[in-house]
Amino acid sequence: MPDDGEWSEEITEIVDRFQSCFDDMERLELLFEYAEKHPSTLPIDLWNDENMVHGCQSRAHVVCSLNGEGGFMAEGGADAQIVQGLMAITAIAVNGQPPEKVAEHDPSYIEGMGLSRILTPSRANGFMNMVRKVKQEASSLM
Amino acid sequence: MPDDGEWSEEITEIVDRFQSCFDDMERLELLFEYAEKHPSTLPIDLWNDENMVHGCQSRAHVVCSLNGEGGFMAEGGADAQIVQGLMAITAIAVNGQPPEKVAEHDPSYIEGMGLSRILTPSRANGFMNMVRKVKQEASSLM
Amino acid sequence: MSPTGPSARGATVTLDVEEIRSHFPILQRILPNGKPLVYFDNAATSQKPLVVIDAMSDFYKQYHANAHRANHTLADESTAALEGARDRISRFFGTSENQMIYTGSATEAMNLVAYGWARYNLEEGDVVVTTEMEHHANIVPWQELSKEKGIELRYVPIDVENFTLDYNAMEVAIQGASLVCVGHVSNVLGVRNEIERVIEMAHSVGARVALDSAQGAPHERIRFDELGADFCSIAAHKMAGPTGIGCLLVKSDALDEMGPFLTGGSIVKRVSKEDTLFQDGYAMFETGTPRMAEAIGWHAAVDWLEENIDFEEAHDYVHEISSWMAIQMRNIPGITVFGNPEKEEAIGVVSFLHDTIQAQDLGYLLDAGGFAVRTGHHCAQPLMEAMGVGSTNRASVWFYNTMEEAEAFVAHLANIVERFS
Amino acid sequence: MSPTGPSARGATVTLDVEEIRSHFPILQRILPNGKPLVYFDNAATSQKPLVVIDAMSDFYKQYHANAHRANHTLADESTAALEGARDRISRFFGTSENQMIYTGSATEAMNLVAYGWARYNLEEGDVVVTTEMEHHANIVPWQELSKEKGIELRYVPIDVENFTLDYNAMEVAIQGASLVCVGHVSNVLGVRNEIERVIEMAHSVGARVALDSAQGAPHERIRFDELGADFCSIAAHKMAGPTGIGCLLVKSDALDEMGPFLTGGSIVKRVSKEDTLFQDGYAMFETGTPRMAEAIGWHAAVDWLEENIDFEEAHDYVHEISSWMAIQMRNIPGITVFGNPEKEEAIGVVSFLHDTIQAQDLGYLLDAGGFAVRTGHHCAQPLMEAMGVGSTNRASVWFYNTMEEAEAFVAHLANIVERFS
Ligand SMILES: Cc1ncc(COP(=O)(O)O)c(C=O)c1O
Ligand SMILES: Cc1ncc(COP(=O)(O)O)c(C=O)c1O
Repeated sequence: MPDDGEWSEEITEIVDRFQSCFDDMERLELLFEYAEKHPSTLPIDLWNDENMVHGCQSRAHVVCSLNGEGGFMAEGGADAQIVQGLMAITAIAVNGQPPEKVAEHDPSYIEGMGLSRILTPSRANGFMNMVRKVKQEASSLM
Repeated sequence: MPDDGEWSEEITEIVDRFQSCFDDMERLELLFEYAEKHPSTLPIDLWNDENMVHGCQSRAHVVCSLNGEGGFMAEGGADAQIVQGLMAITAIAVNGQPPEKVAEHDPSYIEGMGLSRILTPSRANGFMNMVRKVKQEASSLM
Repeated sequence: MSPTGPSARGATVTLDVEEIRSHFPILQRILPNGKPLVYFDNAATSQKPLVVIDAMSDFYKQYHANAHRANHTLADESTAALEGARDRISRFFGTSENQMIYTGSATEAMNLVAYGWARYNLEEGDVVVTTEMEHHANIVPWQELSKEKGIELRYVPIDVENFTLDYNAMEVAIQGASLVCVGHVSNVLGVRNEIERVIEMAHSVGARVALDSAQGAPHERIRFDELGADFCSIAAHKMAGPTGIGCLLVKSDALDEMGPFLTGGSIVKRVSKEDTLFQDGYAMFETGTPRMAEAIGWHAAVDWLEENIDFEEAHDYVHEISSWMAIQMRNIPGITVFGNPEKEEAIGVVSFLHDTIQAQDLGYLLDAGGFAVRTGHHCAQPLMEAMGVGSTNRASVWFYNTMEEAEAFVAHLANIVERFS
Repeated sequence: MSPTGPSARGATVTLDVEEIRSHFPILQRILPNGKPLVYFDNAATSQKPLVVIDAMSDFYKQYHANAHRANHTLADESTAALEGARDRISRFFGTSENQMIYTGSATEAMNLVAYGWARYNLEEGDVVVTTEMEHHANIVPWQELSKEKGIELRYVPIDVENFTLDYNAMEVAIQGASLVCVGHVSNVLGVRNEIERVIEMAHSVGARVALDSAQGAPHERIRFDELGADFCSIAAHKMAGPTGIGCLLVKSDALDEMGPFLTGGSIVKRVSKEDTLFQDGYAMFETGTPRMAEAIGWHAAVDWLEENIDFEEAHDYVHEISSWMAIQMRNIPGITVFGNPEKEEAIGVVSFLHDTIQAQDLGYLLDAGGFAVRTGHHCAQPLMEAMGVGSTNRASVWFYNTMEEAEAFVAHLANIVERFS
């Protein structure tokens, strides 16, 4: 079970919205909605090999940095809306946090959202690799 | 079922002896006996490639000819006693017969003797290949 | 149960699909999301009837031993099963057991042509012809050979208007060729190539022909001897058989030109420290412990197909479903169908894309409805390139699918397009 | 049932063999001649516990689909099973999944070393060392490479007095060698070679080491990373797993030196008409539809072994039976036992001959008693030649055999000798 004591209010709210979905189709619809509300902010020239998320069938890229206050910032771009939507939610979960915390990030909200059946590690959606990349970048920004 | 109407008296007698055996061990013992009673009559320099029975794990050779009266004669040599014994019995079955009949030879006595379970075609004992060779040679001597 | 299949819809084919489906345990599967499985990924791999699964279990439970050189009962039974399978399967493909070599897969069968025949018979400057429509299994081995041996590799282009091979270009490409490698049926487009014509063309210039029948064999009875191809690669798992086995059919005069490839035990007459005397014929190519359970399972599959499936009837049945799907799908806004599944000789495959819903997303959305389709480049990137796409979604039909499934699929796809584009 | 195994005879090992046997359906088999099966052909192939058979059936009945590039549930489950198996099996062999390549067999694993490593890294005049004790799978690929590439092939002789490798001769042979190929355990003699010493010797002259562990893996836990060998070939079917699968373990720096061998789909990043960009690491070597059922069955076998078998205990148990058999058999008039099954580190194999009863005859006579043993040259003709015989009879023991079976075997053999010599 996800330890939802760990989740920010914003994430809890997202999880709640997903939990009210009737089936996977609705959940995916909601995910598409997040993708649309949070389109890629990554300039197209940063969709390069260095920033690529591997093991993803579609193209996905992520760039991480620290903001003025030392808070972690991940910006992603994916051509699949499902990945883009997950990126948006992950960004909501980690952005602004200290990199130390991001390096330990546990995307347990995925289970809370009822998406873990869809996003198994062996599906080539790259979500797990994206989280891994975000955590690695956070470590190197510590 | 073997059509024992086809068998010579000699073969019928052999079949009867085998049928009185208690188990495979006794049947094999009897077969060894035939091998001992009918050792290879093939001179060792005829144990050559041309006369070889293929598909046999042990060495086996057979040479066929016609006797003075035009009767078929097979002489065999094998280093395995089981094969030698079978050769002896096959020789009893075919020798002296017209080659036309040998070319059609059906070794159904094997089943009558209770050996068909042991001498399946897929066992590399070469018995079936020996019979095939004998029949081919008979054809060419017709 | 209500009658299913096009027959219930006033169509011509009368396959007892309910009965056939009852042989395949997996078709009863309810997915974790609560949806019943609708399996439209048959071109990737087919499902197995219970008799196939049980034949393999039975082997392991009753008579498993290492085949060949058998003096003990179990080994004898295993050998008989392995060789019985070879006999049965080769006859199913219209040839004799002397012209069939067991391999691990269709891919390995094509590699056997490359390593076991081409490596021994082609040299620098010799020409191998393949096509833009091929699966990577019929491209990469030739590229590698070309690198190693300096052979010239030519690609016959496709006619992108009609989604067929460009036979005029082929006529030109095969001039001076030693080997022509062509797919029997395209796994992306379902196009059934005019292999008889290709064989004739190739033989008229003295070239040998290697057919990739991985997609042909599940839909059409292969009559290898009649067909006259020199090599033909087949995968069991795409035709109701198990994973881990396939075969190469080889015309005997081509077999005579082959040399050893994978080496070790079983394929030898005699090994000394200095040299090895190899077996002749197919026996030169099957080294190591045989794929026994796999051969036994494939045998059961072939028996089952022979007993239950009339291939021509099945072709018409499958075609009726897939062509109906293609027609319906072309009416869904934004959907493009590649190829011509409507054509009489097309084979059960509908490749498609939506113009705004990305292929991977579409795959997930279809899965959410219980529909298993493939998404990707289908190991045919040169074809993707020729068509100007990176990937497609692909629904592929086999005889155990039903028109109800097709209807549900089209309805779900229309619903996705409505909600997600 | 009465207690079985040496424990009942006051010996030290306490394996619950009755319990273990109950997992193997085939061990209940009554042969057509009415005799219960006594399976002493384990070095040829081992039997399978029910969990292995069921794991494969379950795959086909519940979640069979083509693995990788999965967007649908079934394909996802298949992929997870295939990769889960890779993870589990590689850990069982003391290494990580990055250092394991699935192959069709142990033989194919050794061919992968020859084609995928040696062909890319050795050239004319380079030296490969093998031994007279090897299985053909560890000889013929090197002979073929030697013909193709002009490498020099050296054989380390055996010490025919002691039935061991001649390590002094090996010391000499490996001078200047690039690759040393040696069997872990002899399938004919049951000799466990001093592989640690061979690895040290070979590495000290900068040679890589390829271990043939087909016979080692069933009897000894392989700790690949600790062992330090560069390559290690293994067959699933000899260690409770299914037919049609094996693996090559490869040290990562050796893996980096490898190039493509069997080619086609799955192993590529991108294929264009001009060229192919291959995947890295093990993924470069597994082309075509994976051996999924086979991997799943092997996974189940490895789980079963881990749960039920302490390998050291099993070794002692097997050794107790086979050494007892050897000692008894040496007392039967006319029987010669080859090798030293009595030695502490020997592994469950008793090769023997009778001086007047020909080997094939003896095989049939043993079968008539229900005893499955192997007869032949065991794919080790150079070893046969060194020992001056053409073939042997071979009884090979695994942990599910019992001392009662051994006793019955010896009694039957004595009876045969009495009646037939
Ligand atoms: C020592 C040894 N190496 C290699 C092999 C070949 O194994 P497989 O037949 O599974 O390829 C065997 C099997 O007989 C063997 O005993
Ligand atoms: C046309 C074609 N050729 C070859 C193959 C390779 O078959 P396998 O993966 O069984 O080796 C496939 C399978 O995807 C295919 O569709």
